[in-house]
Amino acid sequence: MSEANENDAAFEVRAWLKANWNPEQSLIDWRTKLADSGWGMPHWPKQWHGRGLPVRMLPAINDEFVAVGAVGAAATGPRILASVTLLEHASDAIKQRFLRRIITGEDGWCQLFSEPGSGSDLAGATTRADFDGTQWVINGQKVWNTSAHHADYGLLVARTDWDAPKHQGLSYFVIDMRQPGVQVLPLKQMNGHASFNQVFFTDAKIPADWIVGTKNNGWAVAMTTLAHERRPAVGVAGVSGEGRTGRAYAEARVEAEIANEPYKWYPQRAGRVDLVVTRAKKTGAWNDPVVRQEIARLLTMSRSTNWMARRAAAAQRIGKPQGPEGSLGKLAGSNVARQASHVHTLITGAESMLTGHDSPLDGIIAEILVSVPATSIAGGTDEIQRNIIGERVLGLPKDPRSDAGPFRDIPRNV
Amino acid sequence: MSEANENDAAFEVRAWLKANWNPEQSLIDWRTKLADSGWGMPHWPKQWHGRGLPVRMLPAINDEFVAVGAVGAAATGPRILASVTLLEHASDAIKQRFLRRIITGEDGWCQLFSEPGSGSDLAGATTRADFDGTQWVINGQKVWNTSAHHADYGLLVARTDWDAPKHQGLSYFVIDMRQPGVQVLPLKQMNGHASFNQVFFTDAKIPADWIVGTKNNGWAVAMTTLAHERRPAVGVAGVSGEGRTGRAYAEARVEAEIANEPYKWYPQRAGRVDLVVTRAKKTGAWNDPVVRQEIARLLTMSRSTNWMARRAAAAQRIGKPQGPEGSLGKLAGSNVARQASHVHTLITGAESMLTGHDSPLDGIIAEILVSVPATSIAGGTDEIQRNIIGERVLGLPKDPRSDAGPFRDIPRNV
Amino acid sequence: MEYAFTDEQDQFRDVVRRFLGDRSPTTEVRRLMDTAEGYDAAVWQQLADDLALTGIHIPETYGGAGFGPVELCIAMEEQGRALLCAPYFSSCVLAAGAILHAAEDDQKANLLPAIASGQTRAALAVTEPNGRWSTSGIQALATRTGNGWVIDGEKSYVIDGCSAQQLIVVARTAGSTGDAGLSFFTVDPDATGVTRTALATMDATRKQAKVVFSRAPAELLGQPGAGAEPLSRTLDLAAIALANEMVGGAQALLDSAVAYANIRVQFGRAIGSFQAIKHKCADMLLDVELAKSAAYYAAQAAAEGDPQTPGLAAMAKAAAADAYMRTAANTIQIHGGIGFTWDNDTHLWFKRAKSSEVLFGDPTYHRELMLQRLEA
Amino acid sequence: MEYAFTDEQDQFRDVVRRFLGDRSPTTEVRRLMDTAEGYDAAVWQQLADDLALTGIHIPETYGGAGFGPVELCIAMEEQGRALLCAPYFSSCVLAAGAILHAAEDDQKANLLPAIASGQTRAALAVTEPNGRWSTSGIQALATRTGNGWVIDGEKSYVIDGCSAQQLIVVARTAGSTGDAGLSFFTVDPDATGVTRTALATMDATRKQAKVVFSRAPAELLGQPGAGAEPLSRTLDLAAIALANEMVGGAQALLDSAVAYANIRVQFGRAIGSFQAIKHKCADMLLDVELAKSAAYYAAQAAAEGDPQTPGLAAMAKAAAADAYMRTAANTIQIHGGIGFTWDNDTHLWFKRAKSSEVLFGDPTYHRELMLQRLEA
Repeated sequence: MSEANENDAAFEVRAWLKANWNPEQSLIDWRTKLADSGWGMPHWPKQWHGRGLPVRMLPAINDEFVAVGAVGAAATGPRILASVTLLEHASDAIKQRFLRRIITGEDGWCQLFSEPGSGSDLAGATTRADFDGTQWVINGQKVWNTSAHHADYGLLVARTDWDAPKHQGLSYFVIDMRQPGVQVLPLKQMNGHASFNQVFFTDAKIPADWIVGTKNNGWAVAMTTLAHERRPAVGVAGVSGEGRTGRAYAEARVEAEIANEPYKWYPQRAGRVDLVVTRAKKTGAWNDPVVRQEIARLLTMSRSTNWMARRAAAAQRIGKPQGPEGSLGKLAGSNVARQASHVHTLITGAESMLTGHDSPLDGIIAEILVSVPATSIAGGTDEIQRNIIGERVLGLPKDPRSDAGPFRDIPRNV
Repeated sequence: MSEANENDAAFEVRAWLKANWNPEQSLIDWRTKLADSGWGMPHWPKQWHGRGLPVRMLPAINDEFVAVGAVGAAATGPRILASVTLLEHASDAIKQRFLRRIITGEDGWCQLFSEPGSGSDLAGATTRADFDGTQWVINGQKVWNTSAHHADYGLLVARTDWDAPKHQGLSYFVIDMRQPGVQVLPLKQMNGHASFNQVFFTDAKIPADWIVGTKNNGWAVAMTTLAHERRPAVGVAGVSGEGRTGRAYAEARVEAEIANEPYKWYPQRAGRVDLVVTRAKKTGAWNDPVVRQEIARLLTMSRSTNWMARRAAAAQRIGKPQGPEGSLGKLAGSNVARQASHVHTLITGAESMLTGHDSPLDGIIAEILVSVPATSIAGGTDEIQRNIIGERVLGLPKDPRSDAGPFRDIPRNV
Repeated sequence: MEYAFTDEQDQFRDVVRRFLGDRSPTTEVRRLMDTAEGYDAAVWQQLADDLALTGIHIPETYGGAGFGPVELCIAMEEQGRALLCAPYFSSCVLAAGAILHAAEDDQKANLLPAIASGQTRAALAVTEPNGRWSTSGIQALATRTGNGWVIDGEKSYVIDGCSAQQLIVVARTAGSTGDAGLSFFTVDPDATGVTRTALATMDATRKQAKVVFSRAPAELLGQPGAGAEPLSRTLDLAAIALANEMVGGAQALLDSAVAYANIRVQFGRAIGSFQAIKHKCADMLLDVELAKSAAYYAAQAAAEGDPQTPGLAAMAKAAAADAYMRTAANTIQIHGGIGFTWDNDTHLWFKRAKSSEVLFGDPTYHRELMLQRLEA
Repeated sequence: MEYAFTDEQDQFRDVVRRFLGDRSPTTEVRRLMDTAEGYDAAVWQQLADDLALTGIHIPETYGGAGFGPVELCIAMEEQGRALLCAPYFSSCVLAAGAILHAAEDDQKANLLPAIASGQTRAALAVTEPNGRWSTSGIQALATRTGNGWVIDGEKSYVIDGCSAQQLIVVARTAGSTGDAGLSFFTVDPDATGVTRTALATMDATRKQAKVVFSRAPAELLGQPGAGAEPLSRTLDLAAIALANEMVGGAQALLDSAVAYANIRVQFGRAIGSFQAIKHKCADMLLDVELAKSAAYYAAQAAAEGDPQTPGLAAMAKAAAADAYMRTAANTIQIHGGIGFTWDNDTHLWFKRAKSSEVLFGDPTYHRELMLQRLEA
């Protein structure tokens, strides 16, 4: 089959791009063409705005986009989580309604999983969805919702059966975020950023058929979303609008700025190992044998963590499946960030007491020091990672459960 | 009451010592006098070879022993654990038979609690005691029994009811160690010492009435023994035989040498912080800023641990009871020992690879390096200490139990 | 050496704790940290008038309560626990300490009563923008003029430097280096030649300033050129006081972590029943108890005039700084995501911990100092 | 850079692992560690004849198998895992490495085939009783005589020094210091002027000797005075090989800890179900995986001739040493009391870990080295 050949696909898309790409069109016009042609998400099924091509062809196709300077589809970040979940689990009616507008970027999405009372224990969600005969009525609260303030629709996990065991009473919905029963408030963090939201539901409504998968099977659907959250995004990214002239580029820049805003402090959260040697040489700490030991420890941890990830990736390339070993990298990242924060303090000395413009690198150093604590919490705490590693990688027995039986009877936060 | 006055007691014992102490008598003769007069264990009841004096008077009485150079009673180490337990829980017949010979030193004792299958979980003992109509028949194995190879009698915890919950099916016995059904084998450690024993019971016999406390109430009795194990010994120690001339001294020296043999490596196990500065100056590591940081860390930990113990002692003196805070000191001691071992390695360098006469200080350094791992295990692992601190000091909830119900049905080591 | 507090000291602690529990809840801390001056004048006056805290360790001759370092450190520990926003450390510990150690008797009589009564809030300016904590970092120049002295140079990290009514400044005579040529001075912050700028501090509960001196008129405090020894003693007392403040803060964090571990339920159990959390709390308690032991011991040594005090001060500072930072990080971790939010109080202590970690030199600096001093 | 082993390398590892599982169970380790020579001649011959391990990285021209550092390190990792008692590291890594790096071609042709075939067991003598790992510690003197050279001095920590049939010695010419004036020599250990004494080693599975040279006849290896550079390269390869041996040992310990945590029951549960143990095991796995990553990367770098190899060697050695020691201590801890007994095998690896930690310099030394080298 010719479709399975990278060269053919590249040839075909090259011709199509030549005919259709033009930086002076509007982003929405361009992405409408992407959706119509299937070149925006070529690995999606043909009936859902794709071309049914294998994932391995995407790099070759992307190369062609880059070669002509074309922008990719809008399916990045929360939108990609929505699309993979809907593609796998949603009804045709839902797919019909939403998938195309994900590619074009007309709709923004967010994820509504975590709750104040269920962080590590996601399946302990207590936001309720009650069917009133014609539609679902939602009450409860979600938290840590990136981009919820820009979202048109949300991926919601809510409880539909309180007598079932906790994983078996959840359902997965698409919810319209632009309605009176949904209130989105920013959640400010200790580093001053407010990159997450809290979302409150007060008799919010969901149409009867906006359920994804079947009733009470929401945990399995959520697993699909979460698996993709931990995986690098797959798609045709094309080029960014950065440093380019043309209407589509300008619009892409605006889009990216909004999308990236919540993630601005993420490099600081990871510890900014890249700054350490330069900073140490600048402050003179580079000549302190005690600080040098700590820098050497940090570089060893950081590089080894990188190499460990490459070992895992190389093992996958030769056929071994990706497993819960990702938790090792996550845990290593926490250790690296903590040590980096320590080293930055040693290097920076008295200036570690300052913040904002008074702090070195226009506040970057201060931001590292007050952001690193999030590394070992966000996306699954270190403690949860150690459970996963102990149980799923090393095969150690589980803790005895205290949350079996009907959800109604399980102790939970009030 | 005149007995409650330190000065009177001191006056009285001074006169008695003047009349009775003489270093040229045999140790057994002297201790017979101590038992007869009650001055060997003056805080024991009058009917049990004591004088019924309050414990607070012991230091003043001991001063008088020291002043004339008199040796104290034999009730030290395992013997003191035996005596306090028997005094509190045993029948008069048992007290009659054993207490006096504990003072005189005619009988040696050992403790028989831990088993290969129950270390941290002492109450999980599976050594069985079955009553055959006339006597108890013992089968099973104990381990970590200091001085068992010199003991005439043992303090044994064995299971007498397999259908009761695990703490409620244990009984506490005195067992004659000199019988065919008892086999004592040394247990060699990784540091080359063999300061513990394994004890095997094969149809060993215990008279019907050598039970201490009531049947199936052995756990409570064992708690008495364990509480005293963790507490500094109380008594009239008198002087050691070291560097003195006379028959009683010579015999005391032999006695002490046998008694202390298993403990020779204990200072090394604790890390020998006392050697660090001298050694560092000797090897030149004292001038290495990196090593200096580690030495400073060690001294800080070590001194703070000492001060913490003194704070606890001072709090007790002004009336607060001793609590599970002892676990803090135990845990701190593990950290100190580990850091000390690390520092000794840094200081010692290549010679850390050597042992015996080739190792510095005639093998002391090597013995530190291979003994320190025992610190965080012996007498309750670090993990157990953290449980105690978390639950009993900080008031955190217990782990859900997996060992409730009849002992017979609880999973255990095979 | 005393290892237990006396009944009187325990009662004093109770009084201070109750007062601060009442007057310095975190709602107040949050309110004050957003103000420029960073303290509440009414609470300050009560600290002085009702509790006599502001002069607790100042001799009665100079208007103080006549207690010693142990009582001062109890006051500091409780302030650290409550995260009190007040110029106590700057004025009563640093500035008053400098005057006590450096000044002549008549100068003490002149300056201390107003500090002891809380009327004057003074600040100590030693460190400079180079951030070096040893005397080698002091470059500000003191020059004798016809009728006194003038100071030229730049000080930084001056705690409560903007709100202080009086500055105590350490400067050196031209050509001197290291410990030589250092003198203490008093400077009127409103005089010409003095420019104060607030620094943006990570810990908003403790204000700092940069102060630039340009031929600023100054009055000599104590003997000219003899400043090194009193400076060293002032910093020792400050380190001990700060160590006690830090263990108070660490205890507050530990308490909040344990309380949260007891009520927070995940997987059908209080998270404190999981060993991952329980054992972390146990290690935190040990950490705090050891740091307290070092901090208390150093305070007691200072009270008894123990010659080992300088080494013990360095040890206490290093131990408390490490314990505070670890406790703060662990408290966030135990709280999970909520612990990283602005509305949760943990970060207020976290930032104080981070700031205190490096103030007067980080634990590495103090460990080296400790070894040099204990050896001597 | 390759991050995955090839199928051939995986198969090679399997073969070595099976062989060692069969020939080096701990009963054999315990038997051999009590012997003076510390190895089994039959197993040694099989290593050479059946597995070609002894010359795995020696070029085919010189009688070896012609593979490189990656395969050598696989062999080392598996030996570390099995704690094989054999003069492999001393003869095949250290001595052969020295000859490969220092000798002239004709000398290589003369010396290497016998090492590659396992016939000659050679040992490398560099370090002296002063225990200094850098070239400044080398004091042994090489003096040119009428018909060759003689060596005077004392070497220590010579691995398998007593059982070796050939000594490779590094000595310096009179008056030289540091890296200058160093040369390699071969010395017949049975020659007059050579006295060997076994050292009492904590790790009885790896023998060491002190060797005293008193006008001992020696043959120059390579160019006189040019020894520093080949010595440095020899020690880099040794550090990488040792790092791989260490991660093999650490993995063996981790496996035994996890197995024990799975079967040991306390309080009615396998102890591995307690987070205190489970999380410790998770941290151990991470530790071992990171150390492996550094060790494998360094081996690959050496194989590819990466100029960063010296820095990577130092990093790998430091990382593996720390991970090995921590893993060993934790494995004892997880086993509880039984883990501290002689009959339990854990201490065999613990002692190898302790010995390897300081061999060629402790992690502190290697971290500093790493920074100097990566910077350059």
